[in-house]
Amino acid sequence: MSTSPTDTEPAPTPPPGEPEDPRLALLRGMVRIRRFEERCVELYSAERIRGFMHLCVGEEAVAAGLVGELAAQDAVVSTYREHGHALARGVPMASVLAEMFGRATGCSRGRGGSMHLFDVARRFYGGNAIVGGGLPVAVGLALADALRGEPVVTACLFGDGAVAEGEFHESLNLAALWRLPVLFCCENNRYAMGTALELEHAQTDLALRASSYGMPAWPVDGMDAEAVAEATRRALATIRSGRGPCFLELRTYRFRAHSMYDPDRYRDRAEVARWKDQDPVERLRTRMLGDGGLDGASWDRLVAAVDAEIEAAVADAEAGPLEPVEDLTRFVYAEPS
Amino acid sequence: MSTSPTDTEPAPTPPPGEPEDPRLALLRGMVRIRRFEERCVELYSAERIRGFMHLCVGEEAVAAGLVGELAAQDAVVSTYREHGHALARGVPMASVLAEMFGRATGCSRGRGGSMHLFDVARRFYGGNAIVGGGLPVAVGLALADALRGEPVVTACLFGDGAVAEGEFHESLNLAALWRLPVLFCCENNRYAMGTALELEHAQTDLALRASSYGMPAWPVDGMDAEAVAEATRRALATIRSGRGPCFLELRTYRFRAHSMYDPDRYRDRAEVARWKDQDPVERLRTRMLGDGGLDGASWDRLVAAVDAEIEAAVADAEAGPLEPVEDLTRFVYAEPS
Amino acid sequence: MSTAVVPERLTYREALRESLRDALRADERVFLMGEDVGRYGGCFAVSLGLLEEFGPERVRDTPLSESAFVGAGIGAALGGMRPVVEVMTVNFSLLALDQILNNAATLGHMSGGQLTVPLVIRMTTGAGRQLAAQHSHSLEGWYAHIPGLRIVAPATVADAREMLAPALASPDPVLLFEHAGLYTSEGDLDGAPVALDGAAVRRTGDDVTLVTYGGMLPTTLAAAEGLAAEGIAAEVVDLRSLRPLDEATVLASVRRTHRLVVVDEGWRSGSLAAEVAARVAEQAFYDLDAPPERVCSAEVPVPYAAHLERAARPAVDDVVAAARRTVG
Amino acid sequence: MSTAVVPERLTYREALRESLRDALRADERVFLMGEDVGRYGGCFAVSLGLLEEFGPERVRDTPLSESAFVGAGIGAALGGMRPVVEVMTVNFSLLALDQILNNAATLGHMSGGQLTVPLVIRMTTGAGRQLAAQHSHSLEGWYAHIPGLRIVAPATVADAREMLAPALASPDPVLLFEHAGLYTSEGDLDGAPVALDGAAVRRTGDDVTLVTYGGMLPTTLAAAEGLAAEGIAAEVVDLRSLRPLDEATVLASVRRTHRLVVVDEGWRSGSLAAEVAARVAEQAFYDLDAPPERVCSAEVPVPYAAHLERAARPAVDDVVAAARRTVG
Ligand SMILES: Cc1ncc(C[n+]2csc(CCOP(=O)(O)OP(=O)(O)O)c2C)c(N)n1
Ligand SMILES: Cc1ncc(C[n+]2csc(CCOP(=O)(O)OP(=O)(O)O)c2C)c(N)n1
Ligand SMILES: [Mg+2]
Ligand SMILES: [Mg+2]
Repeated sequence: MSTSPTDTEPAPTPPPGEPEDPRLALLRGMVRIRRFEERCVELYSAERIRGFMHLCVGEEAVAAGLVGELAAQDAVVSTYREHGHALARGVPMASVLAEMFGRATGCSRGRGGSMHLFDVARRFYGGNAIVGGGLPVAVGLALADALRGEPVVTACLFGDGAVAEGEFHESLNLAALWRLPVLFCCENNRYAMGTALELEHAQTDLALRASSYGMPAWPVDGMDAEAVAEATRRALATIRSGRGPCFLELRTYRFRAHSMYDPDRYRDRAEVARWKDQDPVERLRTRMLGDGGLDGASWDRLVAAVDAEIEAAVADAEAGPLEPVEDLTRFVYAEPS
Repeated sequence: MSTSPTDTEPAPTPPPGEPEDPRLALLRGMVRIRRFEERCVELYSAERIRGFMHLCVGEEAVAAGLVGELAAQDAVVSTYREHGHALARGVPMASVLAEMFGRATGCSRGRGGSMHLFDVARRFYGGNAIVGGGLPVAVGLALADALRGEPVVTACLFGDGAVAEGEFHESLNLAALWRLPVLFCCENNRYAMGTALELEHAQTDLALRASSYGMPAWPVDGMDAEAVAEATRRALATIRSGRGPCFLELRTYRFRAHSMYDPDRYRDRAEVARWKDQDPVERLRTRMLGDGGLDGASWDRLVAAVDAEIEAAVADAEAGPLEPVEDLTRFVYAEPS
Repeated sequence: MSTAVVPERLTYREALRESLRDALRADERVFLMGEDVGRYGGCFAVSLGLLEEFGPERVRDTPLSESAFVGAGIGAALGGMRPVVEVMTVNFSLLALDQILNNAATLGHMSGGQLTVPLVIRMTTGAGRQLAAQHSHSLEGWYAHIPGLRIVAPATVADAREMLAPALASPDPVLLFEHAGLYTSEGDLDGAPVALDGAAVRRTGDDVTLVTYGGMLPTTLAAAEGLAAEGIAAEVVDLRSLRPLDEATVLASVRRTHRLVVVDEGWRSGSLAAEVAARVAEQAFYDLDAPPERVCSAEVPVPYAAHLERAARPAVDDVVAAARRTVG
Repeated sequence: MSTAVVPERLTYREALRESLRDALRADERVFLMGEDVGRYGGCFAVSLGLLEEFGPERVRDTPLSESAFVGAGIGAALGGMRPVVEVMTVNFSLLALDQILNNAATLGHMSGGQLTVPLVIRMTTGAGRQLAAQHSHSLEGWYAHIPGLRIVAPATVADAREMLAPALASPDPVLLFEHAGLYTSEGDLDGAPVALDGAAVRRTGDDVTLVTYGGMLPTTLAAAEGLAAEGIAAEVVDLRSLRPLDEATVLASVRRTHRLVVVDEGWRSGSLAAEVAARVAEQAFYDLDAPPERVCSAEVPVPYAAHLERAARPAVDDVVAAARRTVG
């Protein structure tokens, strides 16, 4: 077996003694996700990954900026578009890939696939493919923490489409009513599959909508990783102070189709191009190159290190065994411990 | 069989040629409901009515003021606390009572009981005992009318408790998004069974909440029948002009317990007493007595006429036959016509 | 978990309440949550007094949001608590079915065994009180279709008293169905613990096996009494657990009596009774001396009028007639 | 409703699309509503092109609000329209179950026959494409438990082409289940109309009756082929309608073959297969020469990995083995 990917050095580090520019972690986090997602496209074409796969290319600033700000004891609840969230949370890349290959070494032992990544040790609670289905669960995780008096936050990620579901409404009301430590993170990428924001919502200002539940809610430039991280810190501080939930509307865009099945007929090419001008990786990279936070050589090293991590993860995942068929019904009920 | 109650003269009429004070219809409407509900208590104690029964004593201004303003072609969707709405809509009192007696002559042929009054000829679509369950149906009725281009409104009545349900959220968004002719009527009586408003909602200003869907929404003194009627006229005009749905928060109170099973342990006696000072029947009666719109004799006549109608309805309902047991499964599927 | 060792006489409602009280006392992680469980005392008064004893953090009134508070129960269970969620009646639980099926029943397997959902959901089920269709359905047998769930239905006061403890001890989500018609029934306790998945033989007999559960146990026992008067000795098996099914007990009985009648308040088509009949037909085919019989509710939304509601539900006479047919 | 009289070759997907096109052309009251039915063309491309032909009023994209848009379909049906509501997959329909059971299935009876709900709800069902648990369940048999609904499952291209018309003509709510694995299957049309509640004998044989429906028809036919090679003549009954069940056709076949195997992609316990087996055991008990057999999905949330998913679903070999046991 190859070296475990968590042991590989993922990116350039500053010379000893010099503090690393904090933006480098953001950039590295985004590049990891971007390169990973692009590799997944190849692996999907090669039929190593099957089923529904939803990529977050274009939305990396949210994963890196938001999830990266959470503390280890915080919890995360996500959706089927969660590769980036899982990686940012520290779920080992090889176990994510092995899951998508359907291997026993996958983070869900091959039972979940791309849409159902779980890692309980990192408090990463999925991976939910029912739009809106994670919100009540996040409220409950936060309730458990609150009942135990633990100063922990549950971050719940979902899309603009989920805002129309009844579970959104019930969950926001419950969390606000009980002042629970939930960070509601709406990745507003302006589309729910092929349905544009204006066709989903009578009120398209989603932060405004959320504020009607009586919780702090504001929009964030979701294409700017630094802005996302800054907003997340502010929201986390508010929540940890005991004042109840917050809502962030992260305005972003997916550069690719909804899933690998989607011919993407419903979007205007010019619109996609305009958003690509806001590419979060490029934006941060250009900014850092401009102000000396990054130079060409360290960029190259960063990308090379990421690529090495990815190839190691692919090899690792490939090497993983399949779950024995006899174990098909294991874990339907908990096993006596 | 006794005379059909729809044929009996329900209340005093002005001398020929003199236009009736419009407030008299409101007062009469409320008295009909009040006296009917009080008679139902007796009939329930006598075990003529069974199951769950929810009375609207205290909330008559909403039924009379709001439902009374609707046109014949408008539709009504209500809840399990719908006796008043049904009566105000013109569902014959005898058929309502017969329903509660479980007779074949009941408006739902004895299958529905107190919580499930239906009268399709009057576009009265129940009678729904799932809190929030009527809202999507109302949206659909309005959609049908809108698709046909008919200038018709669907009034959907529900409680403050229903506002917490996911179906509320989904329905308001859908109606607002599609600009459908729905009048959402929230009877905010400050309690969902034993749960006070502050324990149901993070944001207790329900009109404010509704306005976040992008529809006109405002609170109304639900203990003042004239104010209710006035607000309803305004809302109906807005909706009929094609501008989409409106939301009225009718602030009211139930003087009795939630249902006949409820020992009413959760309310402060002083609070109940304060609200009883706002009795909508007394308020309008006193106002009219004060300004000459009513005198003692016509009040007595009004009450006597209502009581006569009620007793005729009781007799009529009593005389109704039971549905044959062989017909148990009739109407599970539509009968060939 | 029961603290009582001497027999006690309680109602089914009181037994449920005492089991909740025990659980709340014994384990800080346990809390009760649902509509009107606190200030109102529970829509069927099961939790009356518990708010006063345990406070609003642990006896938690919720808004009308079935999906969110059931889902919150799932999340709290994932987070290490032991929630008891009350859904007033099974009819309203349809609003929470996504959470129950797609999350509670599924997360354990789908996460490769990383997650467990030690959640108990209590619901009232059944007809008989003229509450009409939207308050009277019997869907517990329908829920038993779902892998990942455990479904139990206490039919006796003793089971009502003892089933919550093993349900809370189970790492799996358990749906506990209380029949509305049983709340006022009285019975004795002996404090003996109850397993979560074993059927109970409530009456022995050699001529025919009557399989039932929950609210239909009294009807079935009354039928057995009536049959005894005719000289037919009926064995009555109370399933107690609808998922998993204790088929061993059912099959052992049928192999002795050679006849089966299943009594189930659910609608006939696709009922739990169908599952029991199918399993017996598959596994004890050559032991059967007569076709299996099912006595179920009429396939109709339960009507309000007393005579129609009565006609819709399985009656003692229906059970007697079915049993007679099997021995006839 | 079909306008074609000469045979045509189409895919299942195209057949469904043509049936929608016909319906939209024939009756102004018909409209299609659901998530992404318009601009996206339907998540399984069934409605591709219909928005362009009929416009956004009649091919209506909805927000993600399953309960509201299914309920709106009910309301629109009450209001005189003939809505076709698409729920992307049966898994998501759980969010709309309250509307489906407590309203669509119940209003007719509960209103004493005043209301009818002429609504068609289309949903995709079934596994086989590695979409994992929350996208792969087969719950159509479970829905068949509910009185007041009609449940149909076209298994052939011809049925996919012809079933919508009678479903829309029915005054009752109809749930139409499309199996995800069938969309690309091809077949011939003859334009013959289809009744809403009659089973079809897809292959005749005297040795054993294989009863199935929907996505399991190809598997079952393949098994029958395999059995024929062994000299076992299997009759294949495609139920087509899961509620009501055409038990006459099933019973007639079993009375001739004396053996029954039911093939059903649903989970075994409480499956539609249980209902079929129970009815046969009840009504054709003395005609059966062997215990009835069921071939169902393993009782597990459908897993993602190909080999596990395959193992979870009924395979040709499973059906062959079961049939062999009945004749063995
Ligand atoms: C309850 C439910 N309905 C429908 C779907 C099918 N579906 C999957 S993703 C999706 C769009 C969701 O959009 P959004 O919430 O904005 O998230 P995004 O995909 O844009 O990240 C839909 C309709 C689903 N998975 N769950
Ligand atoms: C979905 C659902 N959940 C719970 C109930 C039980 N229940 C009946 S009425 C009621 C309170 C509803 O309060 P509100 O909407 O304010 O109406 P009100 O009774 O005050 O008129 C509850 C909890 C129900 N009928 N339906
Ligand atoms: Mg989106
Ligand atoms: Mg209220």
